[in-house]
Order: sequence, then C-alpha cells, then structure tokens
Amino acid sequence: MQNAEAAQAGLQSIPALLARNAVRFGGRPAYREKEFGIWQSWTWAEAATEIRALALGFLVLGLNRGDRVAIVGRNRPAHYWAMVAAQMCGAVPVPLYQDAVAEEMAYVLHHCGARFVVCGDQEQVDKVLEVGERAPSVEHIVYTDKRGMRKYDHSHMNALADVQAEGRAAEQRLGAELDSRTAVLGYDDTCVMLYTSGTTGKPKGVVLSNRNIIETAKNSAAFDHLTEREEVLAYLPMAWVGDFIFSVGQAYWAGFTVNCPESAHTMMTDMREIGPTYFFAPPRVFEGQLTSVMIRMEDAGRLKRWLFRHFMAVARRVGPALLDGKPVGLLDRLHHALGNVLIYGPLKNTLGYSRIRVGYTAGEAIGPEIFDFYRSLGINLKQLYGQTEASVFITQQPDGQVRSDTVGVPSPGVELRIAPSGEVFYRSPGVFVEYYNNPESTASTKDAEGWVATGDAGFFEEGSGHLRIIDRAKDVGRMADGRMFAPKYVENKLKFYPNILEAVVFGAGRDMCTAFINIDLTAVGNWAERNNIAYASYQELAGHPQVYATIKEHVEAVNDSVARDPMLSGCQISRFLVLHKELDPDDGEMTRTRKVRRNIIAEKYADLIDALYDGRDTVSTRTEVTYEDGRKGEIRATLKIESARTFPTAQSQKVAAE
Amino acid sequence: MLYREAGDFKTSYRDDGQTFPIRLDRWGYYAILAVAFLVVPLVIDSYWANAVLVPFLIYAIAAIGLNILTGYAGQVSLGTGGFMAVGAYAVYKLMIALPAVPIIIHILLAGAITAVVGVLFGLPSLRIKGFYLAVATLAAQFFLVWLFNKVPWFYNYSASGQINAPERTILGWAVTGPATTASAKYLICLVFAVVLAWVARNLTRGSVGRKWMAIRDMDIAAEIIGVNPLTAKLSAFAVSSFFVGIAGALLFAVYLGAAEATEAFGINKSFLVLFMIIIGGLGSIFGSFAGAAFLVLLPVFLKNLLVVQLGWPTDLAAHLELMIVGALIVFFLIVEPHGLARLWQLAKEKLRLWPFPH
Amino acid sequence: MEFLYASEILLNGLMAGVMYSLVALGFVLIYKASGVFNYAQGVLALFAAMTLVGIMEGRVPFAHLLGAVFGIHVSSFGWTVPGAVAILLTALVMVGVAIAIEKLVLKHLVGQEPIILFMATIGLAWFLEGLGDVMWGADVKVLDVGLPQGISETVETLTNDWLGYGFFIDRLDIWAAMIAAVLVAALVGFSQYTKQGRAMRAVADDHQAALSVGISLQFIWIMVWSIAGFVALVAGIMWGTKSGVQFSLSLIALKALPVLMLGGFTSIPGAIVGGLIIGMGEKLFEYFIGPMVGGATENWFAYVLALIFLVFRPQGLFGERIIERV
Amino acid sequence: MTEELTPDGRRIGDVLMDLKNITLRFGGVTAIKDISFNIREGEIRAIIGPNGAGKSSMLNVISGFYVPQEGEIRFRGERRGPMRPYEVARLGIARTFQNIALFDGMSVLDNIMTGRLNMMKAPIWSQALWWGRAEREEVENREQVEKIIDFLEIQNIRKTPVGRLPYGLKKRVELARALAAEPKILLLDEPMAGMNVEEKEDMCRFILDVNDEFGTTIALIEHDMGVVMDLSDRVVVMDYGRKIGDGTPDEVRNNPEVISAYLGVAHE
Repeated sequence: MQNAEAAQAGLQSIPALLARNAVRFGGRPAYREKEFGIWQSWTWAEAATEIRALALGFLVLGLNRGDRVAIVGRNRPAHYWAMVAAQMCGAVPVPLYQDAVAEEMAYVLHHCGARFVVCGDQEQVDKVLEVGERAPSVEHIVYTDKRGMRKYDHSHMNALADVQAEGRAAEQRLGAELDSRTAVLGYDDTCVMLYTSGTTGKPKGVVLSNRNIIETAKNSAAFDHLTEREEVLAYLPMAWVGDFIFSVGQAYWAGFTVNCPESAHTMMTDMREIGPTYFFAPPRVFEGQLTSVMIRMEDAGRLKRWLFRHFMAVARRVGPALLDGKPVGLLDRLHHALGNVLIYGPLKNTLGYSRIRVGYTAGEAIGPEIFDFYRSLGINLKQLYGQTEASVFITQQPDGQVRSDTVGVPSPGVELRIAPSGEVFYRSPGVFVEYYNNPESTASTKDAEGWVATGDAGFFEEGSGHLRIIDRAKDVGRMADGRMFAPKYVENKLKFYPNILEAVVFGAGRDMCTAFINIDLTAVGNWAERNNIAYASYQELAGHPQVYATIKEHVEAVNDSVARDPMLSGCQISRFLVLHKELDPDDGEMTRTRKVRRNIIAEKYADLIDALYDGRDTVSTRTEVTYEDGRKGEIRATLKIESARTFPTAQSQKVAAE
Repeated sequence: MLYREAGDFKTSYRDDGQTFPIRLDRWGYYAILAVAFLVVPLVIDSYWANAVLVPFLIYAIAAIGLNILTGYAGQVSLGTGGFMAVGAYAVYKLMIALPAVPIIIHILLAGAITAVVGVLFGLPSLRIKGFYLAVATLAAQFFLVWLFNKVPWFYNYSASGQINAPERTILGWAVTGPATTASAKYLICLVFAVVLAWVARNLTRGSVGRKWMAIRDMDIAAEIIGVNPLTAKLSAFAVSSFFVGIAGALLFAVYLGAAEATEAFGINKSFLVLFMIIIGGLGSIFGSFAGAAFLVLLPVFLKNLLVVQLGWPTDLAAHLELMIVGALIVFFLIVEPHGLARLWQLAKEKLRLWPFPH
Repeated sequence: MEFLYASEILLNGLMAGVMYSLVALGFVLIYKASGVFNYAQGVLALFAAMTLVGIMEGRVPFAHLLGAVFGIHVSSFGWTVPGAVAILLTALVMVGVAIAIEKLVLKHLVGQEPIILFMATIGLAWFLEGLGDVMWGADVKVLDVGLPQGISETVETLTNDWLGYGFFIDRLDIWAAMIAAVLVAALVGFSQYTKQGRAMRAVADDHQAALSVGISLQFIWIMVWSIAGFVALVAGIMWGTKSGVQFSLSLIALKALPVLMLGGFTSIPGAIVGGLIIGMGEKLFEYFIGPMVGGATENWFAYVLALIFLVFRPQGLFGERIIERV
Repeated sequence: MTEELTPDGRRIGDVLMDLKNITLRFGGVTAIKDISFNIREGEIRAIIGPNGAGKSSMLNVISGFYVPQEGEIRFRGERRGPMRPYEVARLGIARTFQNIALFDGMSVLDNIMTGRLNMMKAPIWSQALWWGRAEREEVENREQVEKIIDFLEIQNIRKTPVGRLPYGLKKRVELARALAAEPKILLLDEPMAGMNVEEKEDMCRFILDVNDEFGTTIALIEHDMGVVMDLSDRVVVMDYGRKIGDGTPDEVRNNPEVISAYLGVAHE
C-alpha cells in the first residue's frame, strides 16, 4: 500500500518523490507541452535529468539554502522544473501571478526577498526590471523564452536552457553538493510559499511544508483513487495553491502526467486534444462553456436542436442516477445510451471531457443547472471546499453523494468544527506553517491547537452530514431590524443566470437589500444580436431598457426563492442597478481569482449606493478605469435604478401551499 | 457524431503527418482492407469480378495515375488511353519474350516502359501549358494507337491484329489466361491497387509532391522559390505514366485477356479516366477510387435499371448513359469542382463537429 | 506527271483543309469571345447535321425514347421539308442550343480557370452526342441539301486541255471552298462593321472593360455560340453530304484542334491557314511517307505536326505573344 | 572586413550583393537605366520610389526573374551570369511578392515547407516507400518550419488552406515561406501593400525581428516612404528607372531631387 507512512519510506520531499518516480515510472510521461505543433513529452526519467541540470545550474549561479526563487510565467514544464530544482538546492520556490501588475509584483518580490526570479518571457522580464529598486533582493533573472531577449544586458541574466547547460557541465564539480542538499530535505522543511490574493489588504505569503503538501496529496489521491495513468491539464495560475497541489503534489505522489497548453487562447483546443482524466475548473469556466454550447446550438438546424433538447431532458432525468449507480429502468438505460451516441458523447468529445474520471469545481458556488448539466452528461463533476491555508482540501464530495448545494464531507485527515458565530474551523495535516514574516496574522488565523478559521459561515446538514457554506463570516451581518444578511448567498443565486456575470448585494445595517449587477457581455450580447438590438459599447448595452427588464425578472425570481428560506428571507433585493463597467481586477475591484472586494467597491461607488437607498430612479456618476496597457481613464454614465418585487416570508407561503 | 477525438493527440511529427491522423479513420481504413483481402475473395463470383470489382480496381490505378499528373501537377492529359496501350503491349511482348520471368515483374516493367514513353510525350509540357498541352497529348493518343495497329511486330504478326494474354501463374494460381478464377483476378488487381495507392500517397505528401502542387498552383512562384520546372513536370509525367501503364497492363492481361488497340485503348478511354478524376476529385487519391467506382457502377446500374428492369433497348440505354455522364461532368464542375472527395470531406467535417453546426 | 499528280493531291488536301478550317472557325469565335475552348464544337456540327436530316425527313424527335417509355411507335410525321426551310429551322434550333448552353453551363462557370471550362465542354460534347442519338437515332443518315456532287467535269476537261492531265476534284469541295470563303468574309464584315461585332471584339479583348462600358456578356455569349452553331451547321452540311451523318463526324472536331494549335486560338485567318496546311500536309504525307509505314497516317499526322510546331512556337502562327510577369 | 554596428547593436558586414550599371529594357521601353548600388550583409536595404519608378523590375532583376541587357551582378564576390530563377533561389535568394503568390491549393504548413524544397534531397524511391531518408528529412525540416511558424505567431492556422486566409495573414505566410529557405538575402516586394495600420505595424515588427534574430539581410521595395524610413539602414530612391538618391534615411529625406520626385507624384 503506497500511501502508507510516506515519511518512513523516506519520501519526505518533492525531490524525493521525483527520484522515486524516475525509477518506478521511468518510462511513463511526466510532462507534456504543446509546442511547435505537437505535444513535446518528457518521461519521469527525462524530467528528472532536466530538473537536475537546472538545479546544478542554480548552484553554479550561487543559489543558497533557504533562498527564495520567484517564478512568474504561464504553466510550462520548465517552470515546474524550476520549482523542484529550487527545492533540490534547499531553496524555496515562490510562484507569482503572471498577470500581476508591476506594483503587486514589487510588493511580493520585496516581501519574500527573492534572490532569483525565473521569468516566462520578455514581458515578465520587463516587469521585474521595472520593479528594480523596489525589490533590492533580486540578483539574478532567468528567462525561459529567448524571443526578443538578445539585446538585454545579460550581466545578471541567463536563458534557462543556458543555465541547464552550465549545470550539466558542472555535474562533476557540484553533483555531490546538490545530492547532499537534497538528501537533508525534511518533512517539515518549507516546500513552497504561495501568496494569497487576499480579498482585503496586502497579499500574505502562506508557507507550506513538505508534510502539508505530501500528506494532502496522499490523502486526496487515495480519496479519488488517482493513479499514474491520470492526465491533467495545467492551465490555472501557478501561483494558486490548487495548481501546486494538482500539478505538483498529487502529480508527483501518484506519478501522473501534467499537460501544459500552448497558450491561454488555445487552451480549449489543447484540452480537447488531451482529454484529461482528472480535471479542476472554477465554476466560471463551466459556466462559460455551457453558455458557448447553448449559443452554438442556437445556430444548429431544427433536427439537431430537437435532438439536443430531447436528449438533454432524458439526461437530466436519468444521467445523475446512472452516475451515482442508483437503479435505473432498462428502457431509460437504452434511451440514455442512444443519447450518448447522438448527443452526450459528441458533446463531451468537443468539450474535451470524454475521458474525465474525476472533475472538481470550487472557489465559488456553482449554479445548480450548470452543475447538473455536466453531471447529467455523465461527467463525474464534484465540489470541494478548500483554502490555501489548508493546502486546498477541507471538504469534498465522495462519489455517489454529489449535490450542487453542499461542499461535501471533511476530506480524509481533516477535523471540522463550527463556532457559535457560525464560522467554520478546521484542523488537518495540510494546515499551513505560518504567514511569512507576519506572526500576528498567523496568530489571528491559526490558534495554538492548530485550528484555522476559514472565515466562512456554514452549517452541517442534518442527515447527510454534508457541509453547506452560506457566506464569508464577516460578510454575514445583520440588517437594521436584526434579520440575517448573507450577501454572497444571494449574489450566487443571481450569478446562476447566464446573463448575470457578477452581482454585489448591500444591506448590512440597512432596512432593505440592494444590488449592483454586471451583465455577461457574451450571453447578453448574443441575445441582443438575435433580437437585433444595436449597441456600441458595454455601457450602452448595460443601460438598455430590455436588458433591465430581463435582469429585473431574474432578480424577482431570486427574491422568490430567497423568500422560501426563513433564515435569510430578509435578503430579498428591493432595488438594483446595472453597472456601467465590468468589475475588474486591474481596478482593484476584484481579486486575481475574481472574488469581489466588497469594501473597495462600497467606497468607490458610494454615490451609487446612496442613490439606491435615497429612492432616486436615476443617478449620474464618473468612474476611473485602468486600460489593459495600464493607462488610466474615466467614464461617465447616468444609470437607471430599478425596483424589484419582493415576496412575503416562507411560512405564509407554506400555508398558501397547503 | 461518431468521432471521439479527445485524447487523440500527437507527440511526434511522424504521428502528426500520418495518412489518417484521426484514430477512427485509421480503424475504418484497416477494416476496409481486412474485408477487401479476407472476406471478398471468398464470396466473389465472376459477375461481380468482371462487371464491377476488377474494372474498378484497374481504373482506380489509372485514375490515380492521371490524378498525379492532372490533379497534383496540374498538367492535363488526353493521352491516357494511349499510355494504357503502351502498358498493355509492353506486358504482352514481355510475357511472350521472357516466359520464365514472373508476371509481376512483367507488369512492373511495362509500367517502367510506359513511364519512359510518358516522359517523351511530356517534354512539350516545358513549353506549352493548359489545354495547348491537353491537345498536344492527343498526339500521343492517336500516334500510339496507330503505331500498335500498323506495326505488326507489336501484335506478333497475328492475323487478327489482336493480342492475347497467355496463361501465367503466381504461386500456382493462374492470374492471366482463360483459366483464371474470379478471386485470382480480383486479388492481383487489389494488391496492385493498394500498393500503388500507398505509393502515390507517399509521393504526394513528400517533397516531390509539394513540387508538383507548387507547379500546379503557381508555376512562376514555384520556379522562383527554387523548383526546377523541368524535373518537376517530367517526374510527374513519369510517375503518372508508370501508374497508367500498369493499369493498361492489368486491363489487358488480367481483365480483357485479348485486346485490339483502337477499341480497347481509344480516345474514349482517355476521356473516361479524365471524367473519373473530375467526378472523383482532382488532387485526391480517395477521389480517384470514388470516381472510378462511380463511372464503373453507373453503366452497370443504368443497364440493370433501363434494360433489365424497364426492358428498354440497349442502344437507347447507351445513349442515355452518354447524356447522363456528360451532364454529370458539367454538374460536378459547376457545383463541386473538387468532386466526390470534397463532398466526403465536408460530410466528415460535419460529423466531427456534431452536434454543433460550426 | 508525278508532279501534277502530287499537286492534284495537294489540291484535294486544300479542299479537305477547308472543312477543318470551318470547324476551327467555330472554335476561334467562341474562344475569342468567351475564353472557352469549346471541345463540343465538332459535336455541335454533328448535332446540327442530325437535326437537319431529322427535320428534312420529317422524323419524330425522341421517337426511340417515346417508343421505349410509352410504347408509342411513330418514327415519322410522314412529310418532308425542303432543304432551305430545314436549314433555317435547324439554325433556330442551334440558337436555342446556344441559349441553353449559356444559361445552364457557362453562366455558372464564369471566372473558373480555362481548363475547367475546357473539361466542361467535353462533358457538354458527350451530352450533345447522347442527345443527338436519343433525338434522331444513331443510324448513319444521308444528307442531301441539293449541293452539287461528284467529279467536276469542267475542271477535269479544262485541266486536261491545258496540262494534259485531268484533275479529279469533287464539285462539293469547290462549293465548300466558296461557301467557306463567303462565310469568312461575312464573319469578318460582321465583326468589323456591326455594333454587335465590335462589342464581341471588345469582350474578347477584356471582359471587365467590356462589362464596364455596359456590354451584356450574356448577350454576347449567346450570340457567339449561335454563330458558332451556325458555322457548325455549315460544316455539318458539308461533311454530312460528303460522308454521311454519323459519329465519326464529331471526330473532325479533334482534327480541328491541331489546326488551332497551328493557327493560334485567337486568329481567324490563322484558323483558315492552319486548316489548309493540315489538310495538304496530311494528304501529302500519306501519299509520300504513308506507304512506307503502313498508311492511315491521317490519324495522327495533324497532331504530331502541331505538337512539334508548338514546341517551337507555343503561341501558334498568328496568336499573340504571351508575356509572363510576377 | 568592413564591420560596423547600428545604433541598436546589429552588426553590418561586407557587401553581399553588388549591382553595377544595370539596364533593363522591354522591347522599346527602358525600365531601368544604368543603376548601381550594393547590399551589405545584415542590413535592411530599401528601394523606394513612386509607382512605375521601376522598383519591381529592379527586384525582379535581383531575383533573376528578369535578365538585364547591360550591367553585372556580383553575389558574394562572384559574378552572377544569366540564370534560371530556380538557380538563383538555390544561391540563397528568397523573395515575397507584391500580389501574394502562395500556393492556394495547399495548407499553410505545406506552403512553408515548399520553402525548404531545396534542402530535401531524398531519392524518389525513398519517398515512394516513405522510408529512410525521405521520412527523416520530412521530420527534420518540419522542425525548422515549426520554429518559423512559432516565430511569426501563425500556430493556429497551421493546417488551414491558404486560400481561406485574410490578406494580412497571407502576407505573413509568404514571409514564412521565404524565411524557411534560410536565405542569404530576403527580398520583400511591397510587404506593406494594401495593409491597414495595425497589420503594417505587425509586419514592421516581424521584418525587424527577422533581421535581428536571424541576422538575415533584407532588401525591400515600398512606395510608402514613412514605413521604409523607420525600417531601413540604407535607402535607394528610384524615379523613372533612374537612381536619384542613395544613403541613410536621413540623407535621402533631405535630398532635394527625392523630395521633388515625391512631391511630383500624387500621393499614393
């Protein structure tokens, strides 16, 4: 049994696992990358030598134990190698978000005190150079893509390939040194440092030990029976803990293959080619795909559309049951099988989901019909609930007990308790060591016994024992009349409508709830096209009366459903407006992982909020925006404020129903 | 709809460049080969062999040959009949002269000889283009046929002026002469068709093929990027004639058994093969097979329908056939200049995108 | 004596050449105006001749088909039509054919490469041939529109008196030569001095330009094809009268091809001269060389001649030089 | 060895091609009158002039498509006698065309592969059996071509038939095909013709990158002065078949004759 006491097995670090894989899975593919038109592949053995060469190269450049090596670039084998190579040298890899603007990067580089920075390409190098003095610790830059780098001053710069070459040359000289450094890596040494894009304040550097990563990987791999045969697609930011667990932790533990897409915009085609067997995506990805499926089906011929509708209906009825292995009538089975030939199969195939054995979504709540859509196709999509501080896994859904409204049972090795305040606490081998150079935050998050506050409010469901998350604990407030106010809960319900991209609900300490709405340009735009509604800009479309009408319907539908839950019925939305611009990380309105920064928005759009509450039905405003190239600009707009019908609370309805 | 391409990815240029990159196509191809080699020979009877399969395979070879010249290298030829005649008479003379040598060698040699003749008549292509060349190739057609009629040496001074294929065997099985069984005829043609198709595919995907296509698409540009028109065009003529020659050899030796230049290899043969590649698809090996199948089956079908079913007189059926074929040619050129091959391709695309329209 | 005999052959060759020229003329007309290399020209001639005979003998079109389909067995209306009228009717039919071709084929192939158009006309040829057979039956028909036939005594006696050797020359050939001359004169006149004629030339020079000055391509094409049809009719009459109306007639089309290669596709005089050269060359070659190689050299002489010729002067005798540019 | 460095640090070497007193006539018309200039290794050399100035003829002379009646062409020191265009190509001179000359029946990949035909020498039997050298060559050259595809950022259209591509991309594919030949001199015939501003900028970037990354010598003709001035190291100005200016962009810009020539023609 491999997942037995890893520690004793001497597998106390990622490099140790690498060494094991190079032997046990030597001939199996470890990494693939779509480049030059084909999937360039490296077996575990080859990967091991590549990584060793790079590690030696780092030594040549003078990398010391305990140094931090920042890595910023898209998902590429070379960048994963850099992380492991750094570990072999006893240094700590610190992956950064590649879309971070110079300021953010400056802060993180300075805070972690990185001496080496591995950059993906010219663009990243320029950013690091721009940071310059604000991060004095940076001594040396290594870049992967040579394009356009020839003219740079190379006195403190190398191409990664060249570093490897130097490393190979230095094998005799430094091999022993490297081995000794790798050998002493312990279970409690730092494995990686990940900066959380905190919803508030500056990012914090979460220090995760080998124990955290390997134990978590081991447990979660066992939970879903992951083997060396899995194929994963590494496309989520390398700086995100999820990618580190899936593409490094679990990949090295189970020895499966990590596939890197050619570029962000070929991701979908690459996904289709690879056909991963183990897949993670945040809800918005699934939403996006569902929307595009629906849009493409709109243009299909009558017959196809009929087939699609018909068999999707069948799928919704039969699919989930089949997936959960519940008994299903023979006729239905046949019907579903036929559908599989005509619709589900092709659909999964075009989406690249044909081979998925286990799929996860997390980070946000996912819309029930979206979730069911994929489930009913026969894709084993599940939810998990996790955090950087927990090395991801807190709860997850076991096969056969999957539902859209819960986040499942505690992951193996995780203990949970719920504070009187409703906040969820956990303790597990995955629990992080500390926030780097930030003892007070560490103390405030993690107590002496190692219990960590999630910051989310939730409760265990009677019977199933599944955890249900309501909202961020600090966001769960009280309204003026003391009723419970859980904005996220309502926002999610709103966002389940394809037309609504984002929603921000206000109401803490007020007598009623109001909301900002962001429309989804793809969905609404397409709808506008089909009803030949002309529009010049996002702003114009957002302000269109018919759009308002549709949104209003959605809001009222949500109010209706919210009203059914006595605990939260106060959160019905009385008035709302459709924002004139998309909430955008570049404007600081959201985190890089697209979580809305409530307070920032609250102060930025104070005027709009006032308007929502003082009963005006229009309000004009001016907003500063940041364009992709970093320039700042300003947009002015006059927004209409719509009021929505609310519903009496559940009891009375129940009465009506009976 | 049937395609399941997720997980069907390429890790080397060798895989990426293979003839059937999609797994399903590959399997389909193997399945067809298996049936063609293992099942058909057991069930085939002489009607199917003589009326459909054998002519289909032989014309497919000829069509591939012409397609290499016209579809890939863009040089129109109306001399196919004449070149087939060369193949036929060459194999005849060889069979008579060197009875000891195995027939396969004879057929291949016949192809080689035809290739030489082809190059000879291809020389003008260096000076003249398009239908000027087309007409020039008529010279080959008429001169060659005349030659085989008028020079007794070619038909060994036989009184009838005909040539008759003596019996030859492979591993004890008669493949030519009256004693030949249906399945033997079928198999030898099948082997040649499959191997030659494979060779054609290899040539057309390699550098020589690219030279041909470059010349076809824009000869001036081709020359300026370094393609020597002389070698490119002549190699096309040589390879094409090689194929056509083998087709001619098989047509005479295996299929007809006896032949007389004018009616077996007249101008209409040239047009028949030309039509096959137009309907099947210029510049497509699959198209060559499709076109051959189509024009071999059409008469059989019409005959069965009009004569057998409706009891119309045969000559009327023949005339109608002329009209239908002619109309079809025009129709295809108007609607789908790339022929059945393109239609098949489009259908495949639809299937791959199913259920989405695009 | 030998010389005189040869020159008689030469003369006969010339006459045969006239025929080639006639068909070639049709090619040139269509090629100039629409850039189409009309392989079907010969079959047009065949079709015209068949129709002419059919009408004159008052045959029922599609009799064969009707018989097969409806079991109605009427082969003839039982009347005969005088040649002149029949010719007129046939001319009308040819115009009809021209229109049909333009509407059903050419219109849809505008802008395709020449070679595609060429292949289309091959298809057209097969169709027309089939149609002709289905309409009028495939039997060899005798065509007699009252053109004088047989050896012309006048010539024989004249030559005999002068040279002491009587030239044998078919009256029909002489007529043919004259008619051809008239026809050519008429065509030249037409294209030089009439509005349509000039329009036709304009189109031949540059389609786009012609379009832009408001000339209707469709009209021009129909016109040209009609003229070609008429020329075909004339040729059909000649050949038909000479050697009966049958499939072989359509093979003269193939003969006309080398004529064009010599004369150049774009030149009317070229067509004439080319035709004469081929006609004479053929006969002389057959007379002098033929016996040594087993005869029947007419089958290929024309083509080989053209082929050799082309290699040295690709654009033909009168064709314009082609300048390549990048 | 005369070597110098450009401001942005590219090295420019010896004279690679030297044209002396070139005169070209078509029948009566004289397209080029007694023009001499040279192209140095590693530089970007522009030939500009109003339409009809004889630029294209000049390029066709360099690429060997036209053979001048007078004058001599020295390539890498040796005199270049009259040659067939394909022989010139084999000397290492590749070009693009003003009105795109791609092979419409072939995919982008195949088009670019044709650029390397001269490096694929497998015997025909090896190709027929797709065994041994032919297959090796195919793979090796594909690798090279893929680098260029990556360099010019046309990965996503690799397998599309060029016929379906928009104009701007076609131009890029044509450049790729020329690059695939690893030319000593790359001739660009109005690379920006008919492009919108954005496409022009891209093309400029690629031309500079090519010259920078591969050190390819580039000679281009263009009638739009603006673009050329930013791109090139040295410029020849032609007008009515004569050379009216030759030198760095600045020298040329201030050359009175050039100015008049350009003011003389209605702006294109």
